[in-house]
Formats: sequence, structure tokens, C-alpha cells
Amino acid sequence: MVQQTFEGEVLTEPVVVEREFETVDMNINIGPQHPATHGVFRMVLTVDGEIVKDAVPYIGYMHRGGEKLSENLDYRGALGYQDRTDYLAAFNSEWVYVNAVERLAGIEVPERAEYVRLILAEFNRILSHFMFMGAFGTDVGYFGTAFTWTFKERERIQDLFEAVCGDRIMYNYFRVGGLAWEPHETFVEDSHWVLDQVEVGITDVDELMTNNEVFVARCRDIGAMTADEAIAFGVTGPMLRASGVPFDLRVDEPYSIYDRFHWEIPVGERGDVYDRYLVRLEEMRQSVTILRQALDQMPTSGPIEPERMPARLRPEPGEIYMRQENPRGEYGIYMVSDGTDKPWRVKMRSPCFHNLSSLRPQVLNTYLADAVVALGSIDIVLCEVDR
Amino acid sequence: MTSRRTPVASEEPPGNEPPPGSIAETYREVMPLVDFDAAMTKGDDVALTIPLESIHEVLERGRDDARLQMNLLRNQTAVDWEDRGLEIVYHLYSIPLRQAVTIKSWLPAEGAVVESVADLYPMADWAERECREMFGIEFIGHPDPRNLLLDEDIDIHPLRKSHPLAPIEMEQGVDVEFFTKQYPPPEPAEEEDAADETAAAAAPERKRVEDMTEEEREQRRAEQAERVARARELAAVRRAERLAGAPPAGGPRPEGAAPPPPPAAAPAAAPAAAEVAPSSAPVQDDRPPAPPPPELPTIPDAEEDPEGRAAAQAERVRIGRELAAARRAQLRGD
Amino acid sequence: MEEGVTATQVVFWILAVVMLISAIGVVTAGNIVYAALFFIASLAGVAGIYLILTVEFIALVQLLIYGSAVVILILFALMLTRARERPQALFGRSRPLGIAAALGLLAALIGGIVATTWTTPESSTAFEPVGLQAIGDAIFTLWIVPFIIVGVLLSIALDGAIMLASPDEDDN
Amino acid sequence: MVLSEFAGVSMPDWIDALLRIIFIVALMTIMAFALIYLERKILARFQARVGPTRTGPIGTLQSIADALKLIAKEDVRPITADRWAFELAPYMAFVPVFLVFVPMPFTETWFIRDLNLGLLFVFGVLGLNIVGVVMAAWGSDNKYALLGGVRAAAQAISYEIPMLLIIVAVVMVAAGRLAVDGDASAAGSINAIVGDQTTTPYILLQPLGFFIFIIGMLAELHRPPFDMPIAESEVVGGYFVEYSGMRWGMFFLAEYTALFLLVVLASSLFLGGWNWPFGADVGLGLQIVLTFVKTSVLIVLVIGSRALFPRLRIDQLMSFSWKVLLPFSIIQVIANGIILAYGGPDWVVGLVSFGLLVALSGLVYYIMRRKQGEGTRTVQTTPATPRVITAPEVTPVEAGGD
Repeated sequence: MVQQTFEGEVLTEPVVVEREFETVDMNINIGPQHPATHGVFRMVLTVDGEIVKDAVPYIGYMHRGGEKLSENLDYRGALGYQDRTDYLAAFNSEWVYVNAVERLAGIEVPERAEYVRLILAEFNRILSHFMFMGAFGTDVGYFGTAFTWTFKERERIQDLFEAVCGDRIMYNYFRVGGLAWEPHETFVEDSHWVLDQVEVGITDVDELMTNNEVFVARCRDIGAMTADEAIAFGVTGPMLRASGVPFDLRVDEPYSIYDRFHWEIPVGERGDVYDRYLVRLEEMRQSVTILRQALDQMPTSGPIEPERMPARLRPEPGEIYMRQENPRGEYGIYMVSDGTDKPWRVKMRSPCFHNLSSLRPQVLNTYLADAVVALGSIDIVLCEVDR
Repeated sequence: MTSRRTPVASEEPPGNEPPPGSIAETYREVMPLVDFDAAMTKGDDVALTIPLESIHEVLERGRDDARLQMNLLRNQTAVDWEDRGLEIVYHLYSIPLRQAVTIKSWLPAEGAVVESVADLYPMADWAERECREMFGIEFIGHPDPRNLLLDEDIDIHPLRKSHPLAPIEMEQGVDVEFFTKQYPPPEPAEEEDAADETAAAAAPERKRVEDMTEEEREQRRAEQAERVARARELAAVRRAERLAGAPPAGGPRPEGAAPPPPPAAAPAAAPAAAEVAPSSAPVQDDRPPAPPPPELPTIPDAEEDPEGRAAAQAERVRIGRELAAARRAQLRGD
Repeated sequence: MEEGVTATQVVFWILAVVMLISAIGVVTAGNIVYAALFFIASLAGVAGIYLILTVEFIALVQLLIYGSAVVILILFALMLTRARERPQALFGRSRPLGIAAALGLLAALIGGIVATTWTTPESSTAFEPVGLQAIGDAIFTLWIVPFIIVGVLLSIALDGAIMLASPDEDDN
Repeated sequence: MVLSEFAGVSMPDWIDALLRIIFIVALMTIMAFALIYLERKILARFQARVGPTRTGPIGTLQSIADALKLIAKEDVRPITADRWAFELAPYMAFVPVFLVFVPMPFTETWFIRDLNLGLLFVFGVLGLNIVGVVMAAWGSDNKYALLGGVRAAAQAISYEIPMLLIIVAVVMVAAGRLAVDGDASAAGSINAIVGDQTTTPYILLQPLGFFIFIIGMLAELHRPPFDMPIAESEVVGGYFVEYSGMRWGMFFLAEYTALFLLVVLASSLFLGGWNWPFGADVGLGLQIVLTFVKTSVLIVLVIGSRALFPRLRIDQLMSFSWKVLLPFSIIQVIANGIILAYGGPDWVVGLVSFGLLVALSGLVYYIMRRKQGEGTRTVQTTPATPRVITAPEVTPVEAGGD
């Protein structure tokens, strides 16, 4: 059987004409292949000496048509795509999709499953913020110290995830209505042990970076965004809170069992890179307090999936915009069902997509080094931006 | 894809009116002239459907009015309802007043044109660019209407329902036949539904393995072994066919259409307690045989005659679409 | 006293040839950056000559000031303005005029050298080396006035440079 | 033929010079290999990992493995690169660094040449290193290299001046102590300066000098927190981005050799080199050990700064040099001048210098605090008051939850 080649496919690379300026402006291509872009993202900077005059971002390298493919799979089948959009916080993305389907189909989630989901999601938030600390440290200039320290902690959390659901990044552990299987017996004790290590890790990163003169000099007043500017760009999550807006979906529009815990939301002042770093650092500590409370309140036994689950899920027609607080901001699933077993429309509202759209005003008229730091502080995950 | 009943939220039965004092009232109070068709969505949000021309005004007043203060446009997308046109959706949220609303409006399927709100919410800049390239909606007054995620000169709108997945892949030269044969895609919805409901209803209460008695467990293990053996044997039969190149049982399968369901493997949920069909008999495919696959024009090389090449590609796409529509009609039995 | 060619004379002639070539290179190099590199070579040659005259202090200062600072600034400026190869300057209309001026200068120099009577030092070896202390005393006692004048001059030049370089109000 | 004596054997002058040059190259390459290995090991310790362990007993043959890899790699030259500038750059960056080795004193008698103007020679020659860097940047016709080269040139010039002024201040102090019947011209040679530090190392006399010299050295070597020219997150390797194989190896070798030599210079100028605690009469072996102990302490400090400091932006780097280091070094020179001119005792010089050091670090700390905002925590936390959700008061559920 002849394997047909893709001769029909014409790859048209968007051609950027590099004009040989007579003046000094140069077109620097922070291209898809560059250590500062944390993934496949391209930014063409027009640079005059060191000052950035213009920045044109290019995205779409990771576009896989997740929304179109979800429309052709039944409700349970499209869960796999959620892990792969925001692979640094896969539990949170899965949780949003699963909650959306449950709300549509009117399925009640048992108590114990709700607790396990919340615990795993909060652990995933800490995991994702550790990743930010490591990657941001490398952007600012720590030659790998921040990276290895944070990855030491990430390993511990990922070991816990591996024990619970057998995988370190693409968990695929939540099911519509509950969980795939029971977490292992010593889940609570292991979680407490991991939390103790994580607290030590957070203080390590704090001491390494927060009061370091060079770090403060590099991060203060870079890419500052006022509250209205941030809201106008649809920025949500730590970046919005760093600009002084205490908007946290776990508090403003509480979902699942977040109303049973007491914690605090870190709110920044100037909305610059340093505040974003501080907000994320504080958020990790708050997640630890939530986890402590959740682990204590968790019922020790009980069903993890509803008794009566239809073989083929067919929610009656309707629509829902389910949104939850992901580590990077508000991750929403707008799902429209039309009575059949396949969703009619699945729109994934990705926080990084809108946070990234606010990059250009932050970068204009700054130094090249600041542009890289500002890009790093947005903490983008390109798979989620392009879906 | 199979067509389906297409009721939609906004045509909800009248009983779905939002409770009094909800945000629908405030919107009607702020903008009396605009007729809001309010409905409750599943996530206890209010969905207001407004006429197309008043979108810009509603969003602007919504943002500026003290009683609404919708300052966060959190999501802007569109839904393609095939024959009934496109529906554009704005999700708004007011951070100071902690209230959310969904603004929707209907657009014609072809030649949809909307007034851009990028001047009100900079966030809409990228959202509308993506909406434009995915649905083909034109936004008047958009500052930079380039493609965002797809290539510049690609003129297909992937998220439209009329953009079927299989023919396009086939046009791009992917041997859909090879893939579909090996991993049968999920069955078409219609016929399956009836069978499943009855099976589910009739299936005995599923007992958990722990509280099964010993001999029940023994019997369950035997069934599983039997099922595994049959599956392995079936795979061997399939491999033999493919190597021999002979058309698989049930006649040649049309390209791009859903092949017949896998042989009568018991549905995972409830193993049929009845006697197991002898595995040696070939699998019966009771579905109407599909028309033989048409021979597709080969795509000539780009150098010889570029226009011939474009014509061949267009031809293949047309055949693919036509074929998909025909198979869909056939499956629907009309 | 022509007894054998001493080592220093050999080194001197090598350096002289190197300097000559690099000087010509500075003028005729098509690429401006090549000209700058030849310029460094000629300055290093001058430092070599000072070394032969056993006046290390001036040689090292020459290397330090010209070798690294001045030339780097020239290269710095060249790189920022991305000067492309522009050989027109070499083959412009005024080329013959330039050659004539160069030859005239050469003639004057040779005439001057031939006319003066060089006082041959008693011993053919070099003078006794001048210690650092002697140089220091000379600068700060005998030649203090020119030293201060040069200092003032340089600081004025520095201020002028700052005024030129700082972006004036309208364009930023 | 002037017979000169090298390790007890008298031989013609030029053979002796040749032998010394061979000795320089041999020792430098060995030292560079050792430094590469040590850096990776020490850096690993800072980063909670182990460092190379596969090659050789505990990874000791790692740098040899690197060298072999570099030799095996192909020396690629981009077509649009300027041929001569690209190929001559590594040598131009490599040779001056080896010349700096000449006046370095390892023991009382072990040095290549005790130049009378040792210090001036070191900086005169080190300046040429930057020419090599700029040639590489311009030659490889690559935007990143061009940016890296411009940054390297700006940084080199602006940090050389405070270093030179501090060396002037140190020489002033040395001249004061070494002056025999009014002629202090011996103070120029490094060995003489080390010889003078039998009782008090100059770090006690010039603490500010030591501080500014270390900072200048870090900037001269493009090491963090001053490694903007080779910042991998912005200009991806700076001026040697287009080099590969042995050419890149040469830049790498030059960098580590310069690191070793400047650290030896710092330890001999400020920590007393081979002389300080035990004086000159003790055996040569102990003096060598002393020199290398002090050098390794400073090397660990330099490598640690690579692990623990992010990168300064180019304009902060320049303003730090021109607005902070330069004024302080000028004040230091003037203060030394006044005190020594009026015959002030040594401890006064030390005290004034220490005062200046405290003032400098206080200024830097103040700038950071003001920039950081009032308290370190500009992020307050508001208690999470969820919207009114009538959730049942949950008592911890013991058994049988369903």
C-alpha cells in the first residue's frame, strides 16, 4: 500500500521581511527556538541599540485543533485533551472539564471524590508555581540554581501523583462523576510528608531570590500594569492580583468545596514583575494551608463515583460556562450540548492566551533584557495558548 | 458526522426564565429600548440574547453603567448551529459587583458581519481574530484582522460544522482508510442509543468484585479469558485479511465514513450472562453496504501544471464532501 | 662603530616594517573595521619602539590607553552604526589630490631627517633605564602646570561628549 | 650571550625565554582544565546536584573529555562571516591572557620575570583581550553576537577604570612602605608588594580596594552577576555564539586562564600571596601551598557568585560602575594621598578605607531597599471571604462517610 506523501500540503512560513535599516534598528528574532520563550512562541523585536521599539508576537505553532477534535468525541473521550492543554496544571484543567460535564448532565459528585480532587488540584498549583520559579530564575540569570532547587521539590509532588494515579504529568485520573479509582491507602500521610518538604522548598526559593539585590534591581518596575489595563486585556490570575485586584475565582465565584476553608489571597501593589513573583510565592504558601485543612477534613472512606452512571452520557440540551482558578488564571470551558452523546461546542478559555496578549504594551520602550524578563513573568504555557 | 436534533438554550421552554431580581432585570432597566431574551444556563448564569445591531451598545453601556460595571470581558466565542446560523457569545463579569452575564446574538450562517468591540475591551483584539479565522465572521473596525493561530493564506474555517474532518485529511493525502480500519472510531449515535438503553435497563445490578461469591468470581474470570481469546483471534483474522489484501468481511468500506461496529464483543458495562456466540462464524454487518469508493484524481506535480494541481485538489475536496453528505443521508435512512 | 647588527636593530627593523604595512593598511583597507584593526597593529608597533628605547612606562601606557581604550571606542562606534563597506571614499574625485599631499608630506619628513645632525650617544647600548620614581617626581614637580592644563582640557572634552551623547529633549 | 639561570642550569638567554614560555603554556592549560572541572563540581554543590561523575574516578577526566569533544567537533564558519576577523579573534583574545602570567609571583623566587612595572603590564596587556572579543562579535555577522560584543566592549571599558584607580591607591600605600631613601620605584612590581605584606596583608590597609578589585575582576571576566555579554537567556551566548569546536575552546580556555591569573593577582595584592602569615624565610613548598590556598578560596567565591546571583541589566551595570565604583575609587585615591602625604600611620589608611567600604555597601543596600518598596512584603493578603454559600458546618468525618 503506497503511503501517500503530503504533497498537497504547502507550508507557508509567515515571511518577515528583514529590512536592512540604514539606521541602527535591528530586527531581533526571539524565535520559536529560543531559551527565553519557554516553548514554541516567536517574538520579533525591533531593537534600537538595546531599547525595544516594537514587538510583534507570533503564536499558533502548537495549535492542534483541540476544540474541533473534542466535538467529535463523546463527553468522556475529550478528557484527554484537557491534560494536554495546560500540561503544568493538568489536574486543574481536567477538573474544569469534568465539572462542566457534571453540571450539564446534573450528576452529583460524592464528598470524598470532591476532597481528593481539590487536594490534587492544589498540589498541582504548587507544582506549577515551582516550575515558574525555576524557569523565571533562569530567565533572570540564576545559572540553574533556582531550576534545580525547585525541581527537587517538584519531584516529591510528582512522586505523590505517580502513587495516586500512575502518571507524573498527563494524569487522566478524574472521571465524569468522580475519580477513576481509589487513591492509595497512605494518601493522606504521604501528602502531609510532601507538604512538609514543600514548605522547606518554598522558604529556600524565598531566601534565594526575594531579597537578592540584583534580583530586585532586575524585577522591580519592569512590565508594570495598572489594574484597569490588566482587566481590559482580560488578564486573570496572579498577574491580575499583582496589579492590586483581589479577584480569585475560588473566592469570588466559589466552586466545589472551597467555601469550607479559610485562607488569604495575596494582592500586589504595583503590578510589576517583582509583585507577580511575590504573589505566586505567597500563593504557594496559601495553597499549603488549604491543603492542610482539606487533608484534615477529608472523609476517610466513602464512594468515589456515583452509583448510577449511564453507559452513554447524553445530557439534555443546554450550555454552561464552567470556570475555575488555574495557577495561571481563569480557565473556563464553554460547553454546549445538543442532547446527543457528543458535545456540540467546546470552547476552552485559556488564561495564558489573554495574559500573553498584554505582553506588547509591557515590552515597548524597555531594554531587551527586560522584554525577556517580562515574558518570563507571564508564565506562559504555549500548549494552552494555542490549544 | 451524523446530524442531530438541534434545539438550543435560547429556545428553552418558557419555564426557564431567570428568577426575579437577577441581572436580566438590571440590563432591561439600564437599556429599556433593547429587547433582551433572557434564559438561565446550566451553570446558573443568565444568558441574554440580543439583536445583532445592539451588541456594541449593550457591551459599552454594560461596562460604563454604575449598576452593571461589567469590566472583565472574560470570553468571546461563537457557536455554529449549521442551518440556523452562527451564534456569537460574550461572557462578561463585573469584578466590583461580583456578577456574571452571557450576551449572545444570532448571525446568518454565510457572510456573518459583527461590529468589533476591540475598542471597548483590548482583550477582544486576539479573541476576535481567532473567532474570525475559525468561523469566518467579519469584525468591522477590528484594528488588526490578521490570522492568529492558522497560516496567513489558509481560507478554510476549521470550527464550522460544514468543515468535516475526514475529507480534508484525505485531501491532504492522509490515508484515512488505513487509520480507520485499524482503530474503529466510535459508532454512529442513532442505532446504538436504543440498543444501549434496553441493555443497560435489563443488565443485572453490577456487583462489586469483593462481595462476589467464589464461583461467581470463577465464572467472571472464565468469561474474561473467553473474551480475550476471541479478541485475539479476531485481530489475527484482520491481520490475515490485510496482508492478503482481500476486502474485509462486510464489503469494501467507503472512505471517510464510519465502518461497521466491532463484532459482537459484549459491552464492557454488563457481560451478557447468556451463552456466548460461537466465535468461528464470520461477523455479520447488517448495515446497508456503502457505495464503492470513487477513484480520486491524482494530484499532479507542482512544477508541471500548477493550475491543474489546484483543480485536482478542489476536485478531491468536492468529492470528499459530497461523499460524506451521501453517507450521512444513507445512515440516517432517508 | 658599526660592529655587527645588534639584536635591538633587528627587532627595530621588523617593527618598522610592521608599522609601515599596517599604516598603509589603515588608509587603503576597504572595510572600515579592517582599518581599525590595522590601526591597533600600528599603535602596538609604536609601543614596541618605546620598549626598544627601554622606556617601559610609556610603552605600557601607550598599550593601555591606545591599545585597549581608544580603539575599542572606535570599534564600538563602528559596530553600533553598522558601517557597511563603502570604498567610494578611496576612489573619489579627489584621489590624485590626496596622493599629491601624501607625497609632499613624505618629502618634507625625509628632508627634515636628512638635515638634522643626530647626536650619537657615547655608548651604543641603550641609556640607563629611567625609574618610576624619576618619572613621578618629574610629572608632579617640574611639569605640574601642563599636567593640570591637560587635566582641565580632558574634563571639558568629557563634558562636551556627555552633552552630545545625551538624548536631547525632543527626540525621546 | 647573556647567560641567565633557569632552575639552576645556566643557558643562553633566548633558550631560557623559550623554556619559560613553554612553562607558561603548559601550566596554564593544566590550570584551565582543573578549573573547568572544579567549577562544574562546585557549581553542582551549590545547586543540590552531584556534577560530573562518569568520566574518570569522580569525574576528574571531565575536562579532558570536553577538550577531546571540542577537538573532534568541526570548526564551522558561517559563509557571511568576515573571514579574517572571525578566525583571528580567538588568538587575539587568547594571547594577551597568557602574557598576564609573566609578572605573577608564586613564591619568593618562582616567577617568570619580576617586571618593575608588573601591575601596569598586567592591565596594559589585558586591555587587548577586548579587541579579540569585539573582533569575534563583529566577525561572526550575527545579531546576537553583535549585541554581545557591544555589551562586552562597554562593560570592559567602564570597569577597567575603577580597577586601575584602585591599583593606583594600592601602589600608593605600597610605595609609602617600600620607599628606601626616597626612591619607591620598586612598588610597581607585584613581587615587591607581596614581599612587603609579611605582617599586615593589604586587605587590612585597603578593604575597599579588595572589594572594588573583586567586582572589577568579575566584570572583566564576564562572570555573573556581570555576564550580560554572554547572557544565554537574551543573546544566547553573546560574541562566541557562532564559534564551535576548538575555536570556541580557545575562548573558553582564555576565560578560565584569565580567571586563574586575576585571582592569583588579587590574592597576591590583597591577601599577601606567598608571604603573609609565615614570612619569607619559610621553605618554597609552603609558600606555593599558601598561594594556592588563597587562590582557591577566591575561586570558590567567584564560582559561588555564578550560582547565587542573577544577571545585572546592561544599563544598571554601567551606572553601577560610573556612578558608584568610580567616585568611591577616586575618593579612596585622594584619601590615601592626603594621609600618606602628611605621614599618617598605616592603620589610619586602613580605617578610612574600611569606612569607605561601609559607606559603599550601605549605599547599595539603601538603593535596593528603596527600590523594593516600603516593607519587603509589598504584597498584603486579604482574607478569603467567599460569597454567601450556605455550606453545612463540616465536622471532620470519622468513619463510614457515605
